[in-house]
Amino acid sequence: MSTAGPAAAAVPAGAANPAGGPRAGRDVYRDLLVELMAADDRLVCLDSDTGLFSGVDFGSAGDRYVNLGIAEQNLMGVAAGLARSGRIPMVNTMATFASTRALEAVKVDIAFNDLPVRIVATHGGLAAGHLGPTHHALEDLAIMRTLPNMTVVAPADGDACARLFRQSLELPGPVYLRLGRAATPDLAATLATAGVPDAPPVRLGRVQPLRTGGDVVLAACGPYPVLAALGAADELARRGIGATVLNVHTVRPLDVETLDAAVLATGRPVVVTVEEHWPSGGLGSAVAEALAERRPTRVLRVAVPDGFVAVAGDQRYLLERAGVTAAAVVDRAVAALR
Amino acid sequence: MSTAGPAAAAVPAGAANPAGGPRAGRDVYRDLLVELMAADDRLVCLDSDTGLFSGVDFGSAGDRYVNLGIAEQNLMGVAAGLARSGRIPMVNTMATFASTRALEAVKVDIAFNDLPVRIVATHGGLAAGHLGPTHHALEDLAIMRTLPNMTVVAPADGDACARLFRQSLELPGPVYLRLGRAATPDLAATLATAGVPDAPPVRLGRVQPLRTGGDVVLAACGPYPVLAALGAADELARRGIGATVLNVHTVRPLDVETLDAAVLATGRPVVVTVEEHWPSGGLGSAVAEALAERRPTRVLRVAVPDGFVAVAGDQRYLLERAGVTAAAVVDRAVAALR
Amino acid sequence: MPPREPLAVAEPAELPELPEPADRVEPADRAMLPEPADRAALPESGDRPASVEAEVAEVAEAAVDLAAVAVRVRELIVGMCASADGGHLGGSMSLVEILVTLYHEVLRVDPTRPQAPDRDVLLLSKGHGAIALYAVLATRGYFPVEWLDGYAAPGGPFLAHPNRAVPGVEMPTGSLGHGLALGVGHALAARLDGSDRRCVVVLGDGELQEGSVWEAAMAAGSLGLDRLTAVIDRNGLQLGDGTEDVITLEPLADRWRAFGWEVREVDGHDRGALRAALTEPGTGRPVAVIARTVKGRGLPYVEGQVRSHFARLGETQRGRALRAVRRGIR
Amino acid sequence: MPPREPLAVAEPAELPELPEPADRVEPADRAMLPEPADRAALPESGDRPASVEAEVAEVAEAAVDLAAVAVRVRELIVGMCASADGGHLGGSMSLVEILVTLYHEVLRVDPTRPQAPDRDVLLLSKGHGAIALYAVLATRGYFPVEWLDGYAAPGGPFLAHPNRAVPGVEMPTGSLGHGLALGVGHALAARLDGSDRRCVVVLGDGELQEGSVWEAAMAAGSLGLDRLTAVIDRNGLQLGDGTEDVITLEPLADRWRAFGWEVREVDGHDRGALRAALTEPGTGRPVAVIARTVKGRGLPYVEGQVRSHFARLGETQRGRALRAVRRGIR
Ligand SMILES: Cc1ncc(C[n+]2csc(CCOP(=O)(O)OP(=O)(O)O)c2C)c(N)n1
Ligand SMILES: Cc1ncc(C[n+]2csc(CCOP(=O)(O)OP(=O)(O)O)c2C)c(N)n1
Ligand SMILES: [Mg+2]
Ligand SMILES: [Mg+2]
Repeated sequence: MSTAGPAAAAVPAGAANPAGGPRAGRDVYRDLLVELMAADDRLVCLDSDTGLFSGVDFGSAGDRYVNLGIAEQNLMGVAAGLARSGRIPMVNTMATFASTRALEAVKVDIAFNDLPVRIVATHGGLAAGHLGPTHHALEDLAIMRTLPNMTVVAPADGDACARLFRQSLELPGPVYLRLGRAATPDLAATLATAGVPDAPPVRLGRVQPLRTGGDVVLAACGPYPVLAALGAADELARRGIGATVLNVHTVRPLDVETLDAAVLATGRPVVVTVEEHWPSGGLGSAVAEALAERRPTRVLRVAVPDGFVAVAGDQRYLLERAGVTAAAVVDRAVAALR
Repeated sequence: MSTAGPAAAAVPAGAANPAGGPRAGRDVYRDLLVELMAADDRLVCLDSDTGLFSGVDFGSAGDRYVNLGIAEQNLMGVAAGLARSGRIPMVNTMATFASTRALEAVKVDIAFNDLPVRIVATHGGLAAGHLGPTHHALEDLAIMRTLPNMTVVAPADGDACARLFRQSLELPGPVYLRLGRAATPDLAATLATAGVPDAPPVRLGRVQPLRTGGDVVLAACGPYPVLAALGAADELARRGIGATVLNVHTVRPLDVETLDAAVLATGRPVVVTVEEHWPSGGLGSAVAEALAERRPTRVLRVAVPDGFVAVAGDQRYLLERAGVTAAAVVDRAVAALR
Repeated sequence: MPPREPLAVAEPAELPELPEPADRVEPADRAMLPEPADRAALPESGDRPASVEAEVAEVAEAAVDLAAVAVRVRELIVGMCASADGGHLGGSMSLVEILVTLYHEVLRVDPTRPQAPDRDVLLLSKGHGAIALYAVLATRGYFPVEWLDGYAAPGGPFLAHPNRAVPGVEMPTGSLGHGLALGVGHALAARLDGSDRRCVVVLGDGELQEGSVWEAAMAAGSLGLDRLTAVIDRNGLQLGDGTEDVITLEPLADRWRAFGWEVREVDGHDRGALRAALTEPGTGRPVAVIARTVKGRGLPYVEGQVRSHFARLGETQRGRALRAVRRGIR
Repeated sequence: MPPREPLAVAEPAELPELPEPADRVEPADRAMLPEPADRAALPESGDRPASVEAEVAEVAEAAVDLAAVAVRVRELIVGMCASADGGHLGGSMSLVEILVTLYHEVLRVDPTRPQAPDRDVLLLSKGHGAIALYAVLATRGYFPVEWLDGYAAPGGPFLAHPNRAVPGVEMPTGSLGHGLALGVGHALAARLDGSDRRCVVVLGDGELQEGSVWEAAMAAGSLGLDRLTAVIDRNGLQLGDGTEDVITLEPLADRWRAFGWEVREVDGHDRGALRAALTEPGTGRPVAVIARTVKGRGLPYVEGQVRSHFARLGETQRGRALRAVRRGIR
């Protein structure tokens, strides 16, 4: 018997947690995957003892779930072999293990061959909290966006996880999907609370504008950075500064057109980027690269400071401590506009 | 008997090949290392079956040369354990194996512990030529400069290899030294031929200005990119455009002050970067990040196009084909100044 | 292994300062933290035997006290698993006798001089057993047991994986499969130094699925690093299932032997057997001690169960767990 | 392994186009390239037996011809090592009988349909043996032998490591230690498809120092992937030294057995022994064929010598090498 059907019916993917709060992106993804695997037998779920699928019943798709154990390099190589044989493998591991431990296999076996492997990477950024620096992934966006053929996606809430994962299945090449660990606030609810009109739906490869303002562009990716940008926009509005907030969930390929148009629309070449990542090479870097190519622009980065975060605390605590906050975004925007 | 002394005497490190041409950076490094190991018993040379030390006699330092075989992850871990025990290990492997195969060990074991391991990485960029994409390293600068505590160095000729390696030994933390494969032209000789006055000596951590001009800054790292920038400066001069050429051999930490001052000195916020690397995350990205932080600047990148270079050919051929050339630098500079 | 000199005195005998947690938050239920079961059995800081060897001898005689130390360590583990973030319960419980035996009876270490140059080095390659390591380091006198109340406290040094800011922790681990290579480095360094110091690396069994372990195993075997010991916590379970149900590890002893190691198999909860396996001289090869353990050991209702891997214990669960571990293991 | 169906016809029988080298440079000494030693022995393109099985039978009968193919392959290897960039001579020479046996007698492949869904897949994990693979693919009819004149020609597809632009090359390799994991993926896919197709992965012995090999070996053993075969080119040398002088691999058969494989040891230059080891049915486990070979085989003056690893042959050296390989082995 497959629990996929009933479970999916009880809790539609991307919907709110029946218990009230939002659902973690990785849980949303898991339920959706179980549903999709039942319908599409190209899909294969490769696990690396993550525990994410404990107790999951794949029903008739059971032979397409394989736990390959604690061996992330092998995981990527096996995925490439399967993909080369016509399958669409989902590989499940943590973000830093995908980006560092198994990187050469990702580069050579998957990216070079341009194979449709979906690397579903949990514990992005500081989501691992007090698991510490060995489990933080503050380098993954820089690394993954350097690789040719790779699509790099960092959804900002559970709903976006479901939508972007579903959309990514259409792509012929590899995808890196950066998820978190615990549930994070629902973006639509946050926007509603802030009285901001509905944002356009999330579309893979396109920047999602969340609100529009005339003075500065705030570009963010991932749950808390996007919330920080939204919070900053509120505060800036109170100070009479209009901020455009862009959810840059697809870090590669970067939607330069929308980004550039948004900057042009403000009339001031100032962007503040926000990310849960080290300052080098990530979203801020991608934005700086792309805009500097077109016209002189100031890009100020709000990121995790350049060092290992070797103190205990959960994701929100560590982000606060690292200064990835609405207040920091406000400061940087104000400084830049001064 | 140790051949280190005599060899070092016969061919002073960094000097020209007695046969006439310049010497490959990795050979210069090897000879210097053998010399230094005899004098400093903290130094340990860890090999991974590179063949670089075949036939080398370490003399009394022989027990401090260990070939750990074809196992790059173990190589990095062993180096960290040795460094933690008071040694200064040199690890020898290829650039892409250091940056991708062994990346997690570099991150967790070496960078997180801030240990004085020197990662000497040959075959940087396209130096591996027809060995193909599995041996090219077009991602290493992006990756290594993302890691906290890491110093990232890409010398532009054999002489600079010797100087920068020697200087790097003073650092308390880890160093990534990106070398090539075959010999590349001697920079001093190139400058002399071009009638450019002597450049200031290479200093780790400081941008090395090679020539000064009033219109545009060309910032490059690595042998052929620096030569391309110098060639472009010649051609631009012929067209009446003055170019400052900066050898940014230390990619991390980036010497933003010198860079920024050079840009300010031209009075025009235009920089063209040149590198043997994919366009995302490398030198151009570092420069764009740093300058965009200070003031609006245009940064145009000349880099290897975003794709795997799966055709045969030697380094120069592949670079030419990839468009990492003086002509491309000229085009970009002219376009930017138009 | 030949008889060894006691640890040379080379460093000032002062406890390193623990970095002050920036904005330490007290665990909500701190008042409820377990009282030491038998504090008298623990070595009092400031009241240490002059030499480590002497202390080892003294402790060995007082075998009954080490049983109490093991109980105390389990209590502390339970306490940390009752923190807001929970803890890696099962794989810490299976480690208790291994780490107690190592730190109290085998390793040449001096808690007052954690950086002494000729100390033996322990690396917890299965870094998620950190709370067992922290507890044993505390009972061994590296820092006050009370510090563990701050486990996982925001801003504090007590991460879920070994953090070098904690006195006695040698190198950070947590991503599985790193420790043995580090150990090879330590053992090579000792050889170059002409030192008889040892390096002991403690690994999980699931962890052995990482290829990096076998790279290091093969190097150690080939180099004949006889001062290197690997202890494998063979509890038969990994995060989500039994090891043999995921990627089988058997015949495990054969694997290590084929990679150039001497293998000793013991009951990993029998301190006497562990002590013998960990001290008996070797024969020029590195030694792998396969310690047969029970995941969750000490909590009969989760022993050998995969759900013991990680737990966030509520009040009731903590009380129950404390009662169970105080009852002792058979 | 049960008897198998011939390769199903599912794709148009046309040769894939080779991407035109952008600005192909002729090797300076093209005129000097060796003439085919015995062209008649090679299967003529367009004149193929209707079924692969039939062809296999036919070729097997003509065993003497395969000896000639092996000579021809060695000539081609020598030719490529005389290119401007040289080539991986020693480890290509040691592979010759292995690859000739696989492609001409064992694998269910059809050079006219290199993407046929139920074909057997060969992965050259020791990618630096690419010139041996190219030569064998050419003699097997995947593309004209003359194409190899363009080995390493700037802009061309013939890299020093297997390049998928070359017909018959399944996946790129070259960084050691990747092939077996790819093979596990192929074998898993075949199992999911209910296909009896095989995957054969050819590894170097030095390559076995990579931990990634053992991750994959352990997975294959545990999953019981009996359609997966590993062939180990046990030439005893790696790039700079003997394997046992760097990081020892022995007892090698025990290692594979302990990781869940059936092991068969053969003389890797004896095609009959190789054919038997590569076709004999297995017993539910993956099969590792340890092929004892000689690095540089066919060139007596470098056989078993580490300097054979890579060579750039000048005119004289090429002539000498061609004479040696034409003399045949033994
Ligand atoms: C490289 C890596 N992959 C995955 C994990 C996640 N993880 C933490 S513990 C664990 C299970 C470990 O099993 P085992 O080694 O048997 O430890 P024990 O049973 O003693 O808890 C896993 C998969 C990790 N920490 N590191
Ligand atoms: C990951 C990796 N490390 C290092 C190399 C460089 N390298 C190429 S061939 C070789 C030696 C391989 O030895 P072996 O596997 O025994 O091959 P053979 O003797 O058949 O040539 C080395 C170290 C590589 N290609 N990949
Ligand atoms: Mg276990
Ligand atoms: Mg070999």
